[in-house]
Amino acid sequence: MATVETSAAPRLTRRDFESDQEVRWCPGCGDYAILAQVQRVLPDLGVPREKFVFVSGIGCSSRFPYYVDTYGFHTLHGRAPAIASGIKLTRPDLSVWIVTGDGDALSIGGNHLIHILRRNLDVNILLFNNQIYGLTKGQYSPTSEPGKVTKSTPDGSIDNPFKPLVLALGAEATFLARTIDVEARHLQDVVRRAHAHHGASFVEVLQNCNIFNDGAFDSLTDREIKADNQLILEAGQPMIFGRERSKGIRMNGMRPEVVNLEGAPAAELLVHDPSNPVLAYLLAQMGPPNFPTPLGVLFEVTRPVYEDGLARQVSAAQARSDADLAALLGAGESWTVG
Amino acid sequence: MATVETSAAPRLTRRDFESDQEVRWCPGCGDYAILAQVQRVLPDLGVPREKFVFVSGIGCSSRFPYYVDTYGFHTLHGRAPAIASGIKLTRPDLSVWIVTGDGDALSIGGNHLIHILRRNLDVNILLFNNQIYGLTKGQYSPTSEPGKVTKSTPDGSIDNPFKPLVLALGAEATFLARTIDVEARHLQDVVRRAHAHHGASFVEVLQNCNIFNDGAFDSLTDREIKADNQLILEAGQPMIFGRERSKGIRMNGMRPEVVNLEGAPAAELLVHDPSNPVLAYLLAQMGPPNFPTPLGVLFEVTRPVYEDGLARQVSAAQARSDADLAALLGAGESWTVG
Amino acid sequence: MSEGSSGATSIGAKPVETLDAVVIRFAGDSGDGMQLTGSEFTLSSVIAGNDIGTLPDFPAEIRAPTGTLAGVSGYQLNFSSREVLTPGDAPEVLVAMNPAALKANLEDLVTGGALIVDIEAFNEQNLKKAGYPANPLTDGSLSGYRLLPVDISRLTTLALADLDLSNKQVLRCKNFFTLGLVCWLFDRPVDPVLRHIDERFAKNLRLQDANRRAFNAGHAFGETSELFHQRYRVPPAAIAPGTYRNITGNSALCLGLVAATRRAGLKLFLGSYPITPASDILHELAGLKAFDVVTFQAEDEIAGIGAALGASFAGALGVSTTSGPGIDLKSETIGLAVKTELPLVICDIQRGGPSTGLPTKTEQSDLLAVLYGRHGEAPVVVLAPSSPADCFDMAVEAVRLAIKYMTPVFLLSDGYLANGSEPWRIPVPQDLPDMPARFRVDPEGFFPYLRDPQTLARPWAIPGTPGLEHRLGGIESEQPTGNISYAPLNHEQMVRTRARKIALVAQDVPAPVVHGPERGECLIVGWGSTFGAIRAATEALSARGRRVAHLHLRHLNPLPTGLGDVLRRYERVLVPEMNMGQLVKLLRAEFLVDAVAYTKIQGRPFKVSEIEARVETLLGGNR
Amino acid sequence: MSEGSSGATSIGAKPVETLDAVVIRFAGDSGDGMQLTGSEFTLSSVIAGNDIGTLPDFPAEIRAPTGTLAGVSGYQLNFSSREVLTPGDAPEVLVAMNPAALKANLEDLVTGGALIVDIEAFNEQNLKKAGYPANPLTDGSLSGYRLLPVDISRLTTLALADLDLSNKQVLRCKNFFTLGLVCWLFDRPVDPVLRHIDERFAKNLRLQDANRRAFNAGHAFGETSELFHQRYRVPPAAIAPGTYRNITGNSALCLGLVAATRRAGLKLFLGSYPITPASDILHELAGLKAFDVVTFQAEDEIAGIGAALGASFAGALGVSTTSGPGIDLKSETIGLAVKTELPLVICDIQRGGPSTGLPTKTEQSDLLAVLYGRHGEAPVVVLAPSSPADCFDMAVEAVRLAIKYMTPVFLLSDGYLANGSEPWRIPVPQDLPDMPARFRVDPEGFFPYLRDPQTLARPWAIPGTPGLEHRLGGIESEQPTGNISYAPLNHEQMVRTRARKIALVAQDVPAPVVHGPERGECLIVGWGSTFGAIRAATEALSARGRRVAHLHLRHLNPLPTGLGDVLRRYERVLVPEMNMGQLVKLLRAEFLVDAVAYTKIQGRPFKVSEIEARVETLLGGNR
Ligand SMILES: Cc1ncc(C[n+]2csc(CCOP(=O)(O)OP(=O)(O)O)c2C)c(N)n1
Ligand SMILES: Cc1ncc(C[n+]2csc(CCOP(=O)(O)OP(=O)(O)O)c2C)c(N)n1
Ligand code: SF4
Ligand code: SF4
Ligand SMILES: [Mg+2]
Ligand SMILES: [Mg+2]
Repeated sequence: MATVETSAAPRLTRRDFESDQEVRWCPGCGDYAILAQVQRVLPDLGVPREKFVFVSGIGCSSRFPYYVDTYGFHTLHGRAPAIASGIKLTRPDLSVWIVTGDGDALSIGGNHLIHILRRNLDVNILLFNNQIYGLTKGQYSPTSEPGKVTKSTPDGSIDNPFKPLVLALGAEATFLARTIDVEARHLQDVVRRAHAHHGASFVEVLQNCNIFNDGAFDSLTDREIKADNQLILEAGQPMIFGRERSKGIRMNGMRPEVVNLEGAPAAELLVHDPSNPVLAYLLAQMGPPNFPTPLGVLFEVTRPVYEDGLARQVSAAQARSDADLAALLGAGESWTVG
Repeated sequence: MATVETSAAPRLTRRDFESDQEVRWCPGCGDYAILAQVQRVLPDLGVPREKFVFVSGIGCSSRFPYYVDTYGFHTLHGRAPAIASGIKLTRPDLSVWIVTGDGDALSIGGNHLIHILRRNLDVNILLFNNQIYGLTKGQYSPTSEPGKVTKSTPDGSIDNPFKPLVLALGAEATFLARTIDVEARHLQDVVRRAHAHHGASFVEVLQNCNIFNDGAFDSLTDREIKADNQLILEAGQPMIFGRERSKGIRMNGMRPEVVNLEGAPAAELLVHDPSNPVLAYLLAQMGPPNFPTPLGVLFEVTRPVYEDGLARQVSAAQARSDADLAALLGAGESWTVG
Repeated sequence: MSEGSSGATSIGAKPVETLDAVVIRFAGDSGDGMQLTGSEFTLSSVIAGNDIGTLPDFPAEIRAPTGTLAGVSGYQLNFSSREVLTPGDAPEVLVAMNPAALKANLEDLVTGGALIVDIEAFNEQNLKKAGYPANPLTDGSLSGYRLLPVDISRLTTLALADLDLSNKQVLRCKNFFTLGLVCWLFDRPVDPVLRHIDERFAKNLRLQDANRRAFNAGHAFGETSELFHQRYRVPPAAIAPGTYRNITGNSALCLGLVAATRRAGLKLFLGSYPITPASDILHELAGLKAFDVVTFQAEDEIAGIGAALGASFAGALGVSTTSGPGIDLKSETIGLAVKTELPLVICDIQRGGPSTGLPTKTEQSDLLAVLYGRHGEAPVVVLAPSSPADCFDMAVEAVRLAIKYMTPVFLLSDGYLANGSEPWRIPVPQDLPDMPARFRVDPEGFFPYLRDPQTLARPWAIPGTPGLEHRLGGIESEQPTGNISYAPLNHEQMVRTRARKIALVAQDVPAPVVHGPERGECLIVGWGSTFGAIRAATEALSARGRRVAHLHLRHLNPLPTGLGDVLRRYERVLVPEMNMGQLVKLLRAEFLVDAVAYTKIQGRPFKVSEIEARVETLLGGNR
Repeated sequence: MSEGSSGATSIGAKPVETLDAVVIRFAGDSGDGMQLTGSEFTLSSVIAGNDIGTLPDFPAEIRAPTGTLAGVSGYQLNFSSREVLTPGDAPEVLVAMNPAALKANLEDLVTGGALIVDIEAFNEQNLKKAGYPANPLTDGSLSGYRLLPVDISRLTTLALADLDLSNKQVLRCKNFFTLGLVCWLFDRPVDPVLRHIDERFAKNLRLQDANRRAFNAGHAFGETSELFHQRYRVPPAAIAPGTYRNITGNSALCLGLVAATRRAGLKLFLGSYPITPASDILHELAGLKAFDVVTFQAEDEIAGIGAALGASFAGALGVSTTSGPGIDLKSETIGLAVKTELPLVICDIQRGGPSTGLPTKTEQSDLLAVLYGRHGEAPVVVLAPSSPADCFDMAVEAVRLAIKYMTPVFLLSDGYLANGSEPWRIPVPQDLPDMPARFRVDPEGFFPYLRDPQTLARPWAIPGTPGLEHRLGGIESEQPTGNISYAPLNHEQMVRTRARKIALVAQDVPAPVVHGPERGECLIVGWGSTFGAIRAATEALSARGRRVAHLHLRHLNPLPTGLGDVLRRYERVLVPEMNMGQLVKLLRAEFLVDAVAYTKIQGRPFKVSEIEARVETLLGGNR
């Protein structure tokens, strides 16, 4: 979402975005880190505090708005995109943020999510993906890995999971990014870039639920091994990763493969181009066990924004008509008695 | 969906699948042709008539089950995949078909659609895409082209549409195909192959609504020009099209382009490989104005089928337990009085 | 053409008989243009000064196969020199353009009624499609009616013979031939119709010419044909002075919403999903962007109302329109609106249920659903317009109450009101209620749930207002801070306060006014679209000496103060409803009055005669 | 420990006093293991032969910050030598593991009650978190209670000193120390508890040893400490012979569903979506695949019930479980089930509303929503169990009626029943009702809506049956062919038939049985989880000479035949409900009886004393 207004007011600080509500996530929950980074970024965006609106569904993640001292709406399970759409279409001047979980956004809320993406409203969607239902105490979610044993799947789940970024791309999203709760800088950067995008920004934040799904992202956060599992994307840069930056990604026909840089010329490597949808699909699909997990902005393109189109139609209509209520009421065939 | 049972009964004919209900679509509606082709294919599938179940939502297209003399369930707007899931999980022996429209499947029913696809139940989904709401008399749908003027969009629509096959791929579909109402043979062939696929088969049938969106697919059906606009896919074959079969598709970096065969060696052309997801994305995305519209099977891969996994878990549970009801009722700590 | 105070005079060549009122029905294949014929004739009736009531009846299929029963489309008009309350129980004139139209409508025609048919349409193929073993025009089966067989198709074709039109195009002009004939029959001015033809076909002069000719041919045919011996005239009604237009319930509802939000100074945001018979509201509002109206065709009903609620949160008046199953889907969000105490107007254009039911037919079976169809204690205001034009007033009232009390308000219309029409005295905007919306701006002493002592409404504090940053949500809130609270006594207080707030709306509800004697044998209590039939029946019964009164409720929650006292003043209370008895349950529970249900659930409105008969049975020898 | 028929005898070193009944509450931080302590002590009580009633109380947060009020978790147990009907109004013994637990629970403790606290937990940090300005253990503010401060943390640490455990691990054994102490105090056999510890920690012998030691230390502490002068004993109750287990409402409901479908010979298909407090049903059934149970965690509530309906169409018994907002979302599909007349069981574990409301608290506010919460006329059967164990019987009944009448059946439990537990006499499968499901197989004379004359049920004809191919759907159907029909009179017939079918279920509903005098001053009518409190109050009032009777409804739609006559035999009718008065509305509307509502809507059950007091007020000088 692009900046909607710059403020001449005194510079805001992180503290300005801390509400007076006691934060009630489990100690150790990844949500704390995300909250802290978002609170750090908000003051820098040049938006007056009262112009932010945080909208969420239901879930641990969806408690987020209570802790940010802006306008907020903790709505219904899965319905945040729908409610946020009404807010944004009524008030395009507001900076609208949707905070949601993997269950909230992808299970019950899947339809609203894909529709807000295809319509490309200028909102920022932060999906906290902990691959579990936290608030309802540990059932598997649409992003849980197959075979997952949870309260509702004592024999292991038999669902094939969604890949959130693949689904979002399928829904015609114009901005796709992924980051992790514990990577403070990276998270801040991604949030800033999501805000800067004019159109719907979809950000998957990998988040540890230390109570019901602890360690789900250890391979991406453990200092020892994370470099081998993270593929940090930078526009225009070849895709290189690994502790010694010794591995890269290249195409073999229409399929990607991991190569050892020693054996392959750097020129063969894929170069990140966030404007290429085919590449975006390839990256959104990519992940363990055979590939690293891409982090950063996978995709960003410009496409007409819904509320801009609406504004144009409203202006045109207003130019055509003087909106005379009496005339409207009396329109059509009429007759006079007496 | 694969054949679930072969029948020793007398060979069925098309007439066996015609119900006694008067068909009530508008004269000239593309739905008639689809019905006729499906009724032609059903007798050949080796499934006893009583084992077919057609499930639909609400819309003109969703009236389909009434006209097919098998079991049928005309359910609720958008909910056919959910109801079909219960049928298939209860009775994997049945051949379950979902008939739906672009509004039914992609607007109100989007969530159920993406979830049945990711779970990969062995069902066949036929989406009649007429790019309009027929039954409610002509509002734009999630597949209508931008700018479309309809009853509900007098100033033209400002939504960016879904591409049904792109969305389905985003939802992890294992079989994707596209065909057209008027191409009888092609339609039959696609329906047969959808049936043969073990897992969820997603078929987009381009369908003319001659009342509210007449001619939406003229470029693909008009004899004069259709060859220039259809890209007929065949596994293992290079992608060639055009009236003189003079044009082809090749990659330019990670982007496809149309080339004139005279200027480009055939070896450079993309060869269709239905097992390649990146290629599937590229094809699902492809279309006018710069590209032809791919027809046929875009993608087909094997992935565990939900109800197979369920059956395995049930067998394992039954092997572990003798399902003694008295023992279940008395399980846990108990004590005896008197 | 009953109760005619006849007296033949002569205009033109044939004599003219004067009648009090006529009920006419035009019926034909969906493609025959009967809706157009009907509405044109309606317009010529109001221009002639009659009071009117109309009832269109569409087939459920978009285009059922031509000639079939499923494809029959009808339009009924009651025009009168007295006050008209309904479209009429039964037509006295039936125009049937083909056998299917005859078959589907004949049973409604009064005995001895006039029956105009298109002879050519009664061919073998059409007779078969309609399921007639023999031709009813010739087999004597229509002897109970005044049969007027006209070669409509042939005459139309003849009239247009020299025009360069396809056969199909020619036959599409049949309806104007018919209109011409009927206009002649009822002695109508031809100019307004010709003017409309000119406007309608302004872009296609050939069709303009063709339809003009067809109309004139029909008119001339009446004058010259042996078949018609006389004409009829219905004199003007005594109608209150003013400028009128004919309006459907759906249109009136749209205009009411727009007028109210203009008065309130609010943006109108409609979040909706198409569904019959509510879709036309979406269509009409979509064309009013200049009036600060935004329409959003959402992915489903849940998103539609969700967006509307979001809009209300952001400072617009959120509205959602729907029907049938759409109501079920909106209930969760309405619960959130109740909890967060945001204004919201939900319009339910009721249709036949349950489930998909009878989508194009009318019913009143959602009353209990809108009152109670949400988990938990989630009270809302419920209003019901009683006629197409009243949809305007009640829409204004819905917006006014939603803003004043910060609450969701349900507007319960139905298929009959939505598509039916009546003359509407065009209001002057300045005469509408004064209802400016007030947003909180002062941060001093602000709490999200600090209530207005008069209305118990909480402040409307919208995003963008510095210093009022706050969070709303569906979890129970502490009074007045709005913080999440699971405290038992706070919950009890909040639940009771929300209930009291809705009960307080009664201070804005007019005292119940009965039509008829202050006390008596029977009070007929109705709500919604049954108004006309009940009122007409009440008058008929009173005319026969019954001490019967009519009370029509436009506010269903809260009910008007003093209602119980009114009910208790009558020996019997009868509640006619197009459902299985829903309002009657409320009245019995609330007032312990032995009110009796009279239910009809056939997808069509009560007839006046049915209500009269029911009251007579109820009162029995009570005379 | 009131009404104790005391008489101290001596076992071991300290004297033992005999009591009739004790209400004890364990309260601590969520991490303190109070639910385990409570349920272990419950088990030892039933083994000792007491009758019991329990009430757990969880915090809404998963893991609220330790030491805060939000994180307090409680478990109340009423154990008695008489019949127990409720978990007790107010604890006579409170175990408070930290200041927050004390603060959150003290107001409930009876004056003079015993208060066991962990001294170490009352440190500065915890006091601050709980919002205590001074230490209540020392500031004299607890003088109204029998304060028993124990160094629980220190003593546990000492007992485990030589084990190789982290500090955190050691402190997690505090609850077993407490349990040991309480077991000593109430003279409980230690062996069963030790056995449980062994089982529970079988995989971690170090923790097994630690918890054993902590338990024994607590027990020994009671025996040796100066603080405790005597022990108490509650003698065994006179309980009907049989084998019992302690069961929660949710578990009983699961077993009822499984037992019923086994009896019927049907697959049980649960389509559900997690939601508190219904989720545990999904969890428990997910483990019963061997019993032909399939559970499907759907993408949402709509898909959950949709899949269940599909399963019923395909020949299984479809069940859907939910709570709160989930109810709203299921309404459209229930309408389709009503229209297609397929069996379906919907379990609503009611919680505090509206909207997200109080997700972990109990309420009875969905009765009108399940009765009326669908557009159109869509009647269903509604049942409500009256105690945790009764959830078994009513689940069986729900399945039986759903199959017999081919109808959706609602089962209305609530959070209190769901998590509360009571001893349950384990039934023998053969004693369960005989209820084989019958599928139609004969094509001869088959019509989808041909009805059984006794029940009006239509045939269950499932896919795969040759010759019965047919289509069902939500549009109105012709009787009996099932073809789409928009005919007015057919619709009326179908609507009335569906209503009559549900009314006919009354033939399966037992006649209303009152507990108490056949006629009298007051009849208290209840439904659902208020059973225990109302029954206990009735007995107390009767004991005081009031001519008061209790009638508890387990069938809410249809109501039992003859109910009106019963109601009219009492001077007053009082209807206590945990809502704003829902059943009372039905009774008043149906029977025109001036029944009076007594409503409490605090997310927690009625106290016996509250109902007693309300009746006394109602009857006033009426004595
Ligand atoms: C309509 C509805 N259905 C179900 C629930 C129960 N519920 C609350 S949160 C949740 C899932 C939360 O999962 P996720 O979105 O992943 O959030 P997390 O708690 O993991 O952050 C569910 C099922 C609800 N509140 N409302
Ligand atoms: C819950 C609900 N909402 C809305 C409707 C109204 N409705 C019926 S069909 C339809 C759209 C049909 O469009 P599509 O699925 O494209 O089918 P088509 O008629 O074009 O074949 C709508 C909005 C409904 N029946 N139920
Ligand atoms: S349950 Fe998991 S996601 Fe929820 S607050 Fe606790 S750690 Fe975080
Ligand atoms: S409205 Fe369109 S889709 Fe529907 S039946 Fe008619 S032509 Fe077909
Ligand atoms: Mg989650
Ligand atoms: Mg369509």
